[in-house]
Amino acid sequence: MAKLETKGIVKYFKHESHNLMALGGVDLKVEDGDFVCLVGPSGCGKSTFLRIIAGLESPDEGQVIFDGKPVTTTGPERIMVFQEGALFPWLRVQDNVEFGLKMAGIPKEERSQISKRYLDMMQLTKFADFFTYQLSTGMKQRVAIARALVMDPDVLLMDEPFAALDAQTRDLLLVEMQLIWEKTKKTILFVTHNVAEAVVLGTKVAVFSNRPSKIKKQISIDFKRPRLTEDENLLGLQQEILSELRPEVKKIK
Amino acid sequence: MAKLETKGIVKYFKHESHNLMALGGVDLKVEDGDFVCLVGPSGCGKSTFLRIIAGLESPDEGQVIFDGKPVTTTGPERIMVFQEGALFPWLRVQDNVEFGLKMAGIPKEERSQISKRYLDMMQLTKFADFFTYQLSTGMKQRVAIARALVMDPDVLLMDEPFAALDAQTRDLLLVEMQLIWEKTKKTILFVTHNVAEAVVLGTKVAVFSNRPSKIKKQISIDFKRPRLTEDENLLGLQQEILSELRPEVKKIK
Amino acid sequence: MKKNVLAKKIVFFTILVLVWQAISMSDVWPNNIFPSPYEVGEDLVYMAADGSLFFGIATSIMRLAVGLGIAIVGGVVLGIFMARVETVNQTIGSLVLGLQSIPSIAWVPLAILWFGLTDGGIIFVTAIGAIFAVTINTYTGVKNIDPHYVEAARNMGAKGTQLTTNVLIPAAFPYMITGFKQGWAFAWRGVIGAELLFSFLGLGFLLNVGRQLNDVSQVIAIMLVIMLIGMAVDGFIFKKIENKVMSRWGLR
Amino acid sequence: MKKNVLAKKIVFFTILVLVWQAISMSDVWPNNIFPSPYEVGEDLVYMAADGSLFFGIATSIMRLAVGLGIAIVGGVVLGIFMARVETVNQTIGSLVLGLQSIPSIAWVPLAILWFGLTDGGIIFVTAIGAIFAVTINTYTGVKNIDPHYVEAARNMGAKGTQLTTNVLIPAAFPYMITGFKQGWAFAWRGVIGAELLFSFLGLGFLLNVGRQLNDVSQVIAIMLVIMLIGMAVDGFIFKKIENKVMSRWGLR
Amino acid sequence: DSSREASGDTLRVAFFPNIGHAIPVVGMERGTFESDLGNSTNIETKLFDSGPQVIESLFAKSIDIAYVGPGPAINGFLKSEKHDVVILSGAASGGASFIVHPNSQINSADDFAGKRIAAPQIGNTQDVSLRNYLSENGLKPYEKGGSVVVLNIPNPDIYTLFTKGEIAAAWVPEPWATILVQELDGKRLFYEEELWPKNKFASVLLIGRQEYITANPEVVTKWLESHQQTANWINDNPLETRIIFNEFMQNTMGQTLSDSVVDEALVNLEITTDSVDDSIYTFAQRADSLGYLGRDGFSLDGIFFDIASNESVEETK
Ligand SMILES: Nc1ncnc2c1ncn2[C@@H]1O[C@H](COP(=O)(O)OP(=O)(O)OP(=O)(O)O)[C@@H](O)[C@H]1O
Ligand SMILES: Nc1ncnc2c1ncn2[C@@H]1O[C@H](COP(=O)(O)OP(=O)(O)OP(=O)(O)O)[C@@H](O)[C@H]1O
Ligand SMILES: [Mg+2]
Ligand SMILES: [Mg+2]
Repeated sequence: MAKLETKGIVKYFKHESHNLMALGGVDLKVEDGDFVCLVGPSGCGKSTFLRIIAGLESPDEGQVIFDGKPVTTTGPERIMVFQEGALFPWLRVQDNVEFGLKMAGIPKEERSQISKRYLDMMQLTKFADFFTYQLSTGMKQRVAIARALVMDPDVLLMDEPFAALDAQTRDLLLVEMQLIWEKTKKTILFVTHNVAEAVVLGTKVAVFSNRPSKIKKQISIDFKRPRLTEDENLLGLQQEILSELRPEVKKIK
Repeated sequence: MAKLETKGIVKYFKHESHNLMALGGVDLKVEDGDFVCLVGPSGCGKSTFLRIIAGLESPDEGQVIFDGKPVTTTGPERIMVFQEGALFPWLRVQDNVEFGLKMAGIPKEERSQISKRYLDMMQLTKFADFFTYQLSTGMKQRVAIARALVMDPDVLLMDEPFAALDAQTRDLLLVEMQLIWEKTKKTILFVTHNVAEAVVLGTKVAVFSNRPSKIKKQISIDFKRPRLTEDENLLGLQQEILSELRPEVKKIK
Repeated sequence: MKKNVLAKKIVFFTILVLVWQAISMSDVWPNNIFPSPYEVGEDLVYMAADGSLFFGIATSIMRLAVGLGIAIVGGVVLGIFMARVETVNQTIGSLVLGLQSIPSIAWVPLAILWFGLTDGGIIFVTAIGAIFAVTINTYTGVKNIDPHYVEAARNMGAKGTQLTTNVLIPAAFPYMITGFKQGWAFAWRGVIGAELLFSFLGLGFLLNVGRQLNDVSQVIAIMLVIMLIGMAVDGFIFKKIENKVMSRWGLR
Repeated sequence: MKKNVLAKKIVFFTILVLVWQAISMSDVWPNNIFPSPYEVGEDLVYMAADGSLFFGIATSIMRLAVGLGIAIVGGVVLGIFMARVETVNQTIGSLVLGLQSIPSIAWVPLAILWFGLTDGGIIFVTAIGAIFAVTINTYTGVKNIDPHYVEAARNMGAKGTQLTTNVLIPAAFPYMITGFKQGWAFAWRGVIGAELLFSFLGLGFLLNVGRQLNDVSQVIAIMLVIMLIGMAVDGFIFKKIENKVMSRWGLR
Repeated sequence: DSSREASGDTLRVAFFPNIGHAIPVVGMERGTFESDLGNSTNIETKLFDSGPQVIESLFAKSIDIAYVGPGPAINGFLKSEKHDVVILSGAASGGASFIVHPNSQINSADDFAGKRIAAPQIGNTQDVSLRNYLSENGLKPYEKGGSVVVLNIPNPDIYTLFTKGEIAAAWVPEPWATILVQELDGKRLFYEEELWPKNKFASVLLIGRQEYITANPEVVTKWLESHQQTANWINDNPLETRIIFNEFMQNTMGQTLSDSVVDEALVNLEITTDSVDDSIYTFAQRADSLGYLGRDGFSLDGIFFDIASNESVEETK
């Protein structure tokens, strides 16, 4: 049984004059421990798809099935990491990381034990008392990931988490991300518009077609880790994915 | 006689505890029709130097000599193009371009004749009625240049005008800039931190040392135009300039 | 406005009036303390019919307009001076902050003293209640002008008055609008308060007459009128200007 | 404050007082309508000595604190409701905009009728003058919360009251501060105005006593006190909170 | 807390710090009321400066009995649905004058045209008298298309404007009339009582809430007795009255009036418990013809309350 499955997800958006069909029946199966990267032309509905899985939006047709049961609301087993991080500026780093635990009513001491572990993992221990405006963009992103991991979700949903980073910081986090995944064996869905990023991270890459979007192609990647963006072995895969993407991007214009 | 000459320009800035000597005696001779690119480590005082020439700031020591006479205030013969463009959002494109003419009391009809010419030159005629928020960054930069050219200055002072542009737009404007210079034969001082840009544009490149800054080296460039950033002939010059710059940048750290 | 929003509003206000009528008909409070909407409506019609209502509205609005006009002109000039001349800011500036926190109604005794029982006195109270809000916002606006605007303008030959009218004022305008809006809120409070105490024509005077004759329904009727005018000014004049300025400046 | 700024201020205010003294000594106006600063100072000393000044200040500030407290709590709750429940906004929202434009002084007759001559009545006038400014700013603040904050919080299991106290209120806080500040300005005006009309203890009452007895120097003395308190609240309380919040949010 | 409901052990009394209210001022200062009412009743006094506000407070049950002019008394009676507010006794009569500015060149009603003439707030005794006087002399106020500008402004502001010469004349009660004469060289054109039958009209009345009165007749009876006694004492001791009054002013307002003002004002007033009922009916008619009493006509039936029989006096004119 797949860990997570979507069946025929359809989503419309109302615009002034007409309804826009963003997702046109998306079917995806994700096995436990998969690291699935989703790529596709801009505006095809990748974020929407992730939000539907998280339960933040509801599909017009189709189902999200988690561990064999359909889900319709948010749940602690499916946690999202937003592109902008969406950290709370009124909380210190540690309180940001503990936010979900606090909501769950876990007592203060236990919370700080748990958060300590993840702050360590993310090399943020020194910055536990900082406010978010005192952090660099890369550090913010690490806090956002720690905040999600603390919830110990089965599935981590990541929406272009590295898009705002400079190349150096991104390369660093790409390596860290692989280590985290190997350590925690989480199931991860990772949206990116950067094909190089996708082939470095994913065990699978799913390519979205243009609107109304479906999954056009899935490619498995088996290379040894940690992979680096410079890896020449990955170039062929990148080319393959790009050649799938190109006609979709052109359709937009 | 040089068109523009600076003699021993010194500039201090007050900081909390001490005075910072930004410019440590800058001597520069610019002939009529020169296109001088100024490069140097960040914070060495390039902007300050340009502002002193424009008359927006006054030097603590030294003189700016224009056409043989020392100048101390702003004047219509030395017009500055700011990095951010500094267009007025409350005016339409055409009114922005005509601003200086209006300040000079030139009647409306004459103004619009003059501005028409430069809007044409900058391919902005269609956008004359737009407000600045409706323009792309590249278009804004073109408006800023048109606004300066309208004043028909002898010297054009440009402070990293292309820094905020994406690579494509920049390449386009680099070509246009060379055409404008050839057409108008203006004397131009052009600050940039991008060495490739400097060698494409300049008839001369002046390299600033670190603070307290002086001009460390001047290099003349004679290649045929229009030059492009891809030009392999220019690579050697770039290397030469970079090797002058590198020790200066290191001093900062 | 969409149809169903309008419907909701109509239903809401209808219910409100009905509840009001029901409460006044039940004997929780006697009528002299809590009049019914019917009585209030009657008073409105009566005052409209004999023209006193419209005369009152016109008088108050005229005073408001003059007072606010003075406050805007004065506030803008003062604010620009404060922002551009450091000494003015350090001296008059601290006085402005203090004067700003005197409720305009407190000026009434002095206004009567200095201006007598004239429109001038009421206008003075109105203007002084509003001017400092305009001043402070103009000051903030001018202080926050991107210095490149000013430098670019100076470089292109603008100076003195030219610089002020062509650059400083338009560049600070989004802030100034906020100041005008705050100023209007204070001015409207000021004009009603002053009329109430001066007792010299206008809506505040009508309110006072209602009060002097212990006629609660007239008091409430005038309050409704004050409220409607306030909503109209906020909704039509300021919302429009604000939207226009904001979109022009690319702020939304 | 740098020494020379302080010096400028001292010189400025000294000149101001001297000019005032000179005008009052010249015979432009008789002394009973234009008192000298000396007389005003004498009145202040006298009122301070017999304790009536401090009692007045304490009374006014107590009423202000209670009224503003009510306005803040009520305004925040109402504002959040308006922002989160569209129907509430479409109905009560338009009423709030209207009520906001009624000067608080207009509520005085109703306040006396409904609450009698009590602190309750004055507090009512104070609170109702301030509550809608708090409401409107809270509403704007909650409306402008980055939706990602709310989604992230919901995703991590926050809902209902938890969501409100842990996310909505802190996220909207920078706007709410503005609301509190505006609310304070209206509340301060409200409390003085109400006391002046109620004539029931407090600084507004002292102002009215001065007025009833044609004692202009007492009127001016009380105005100075009102101004100083206003400056203190603005400068110490709100400036501090604002700076802290702004820097925490990385807004400056 | 002053808003609590009426009860026999507290009596809440309202009056003005004004010479026309000499009975409550002197009675309280001398302790007459306290000793007459005994230990079982606690007296709370409240100072006001405007009649309508007294009525509002009566409506709100914040006070029980009050000294006010006939204007607010009639308004209170008529505006309350069940006639909650009734007249218990008189407290003063006379004591208003028409004062003209020294530079105004007014010698009679013939000179009023184009002048600004002030009276205190709308609907109060002097305002009604002034407007009535104008119409008897064939004059109309400015807002009704006439030539005389009538300004309704509080007494202290009248003083200010008189100082500045911005009003030509004012119809004001004591002590303001005397102050204008003594301090600002105003000219007393006539005393208001000259215009009334028998030279008498009620200027201050003792009124009360019917609910309180019927619930606590003994308290009110004792008050009325004490009220009468104090009136007699004042008439016997004008000099002490002035001293007591100024002490009271010093203690409550921090200022006193000059002795000569108080003395002259006391002479111009009559402190009496006679409520001069005729003048109240006349006054109501005048107020009604000015449109002050509502649009539905009026009746004063039951406005006078007789404490002996504990009911309103049915009296028709
Ligand atoms: N709340 C909404 N209301 C209306 N249209 C929406 C809404 N959210 C998304 N859309 C539309 O749905 C389409 C898909 O949006 P979505 O953000 O999911 O795309 P995406 O693949 O994540 O794009 P990008 O790569 O640019 O992030 C877009 O055309 C967008 O305009
Ligand atoms: N108004 C000022 N007050 C204080 N210091 C200033 C001021 N303007 C510039 N400086 C300082 O003077 C030095 C030179 O500044 P300037 O902006 O001229 O450098 P620059 O060469 O243009 O740098 P960049 O390449 O980063 O634009 C810097 O160290 C800067 O911090
Ligand atoms: Mg997206
Ligand atoms: Mg620079």
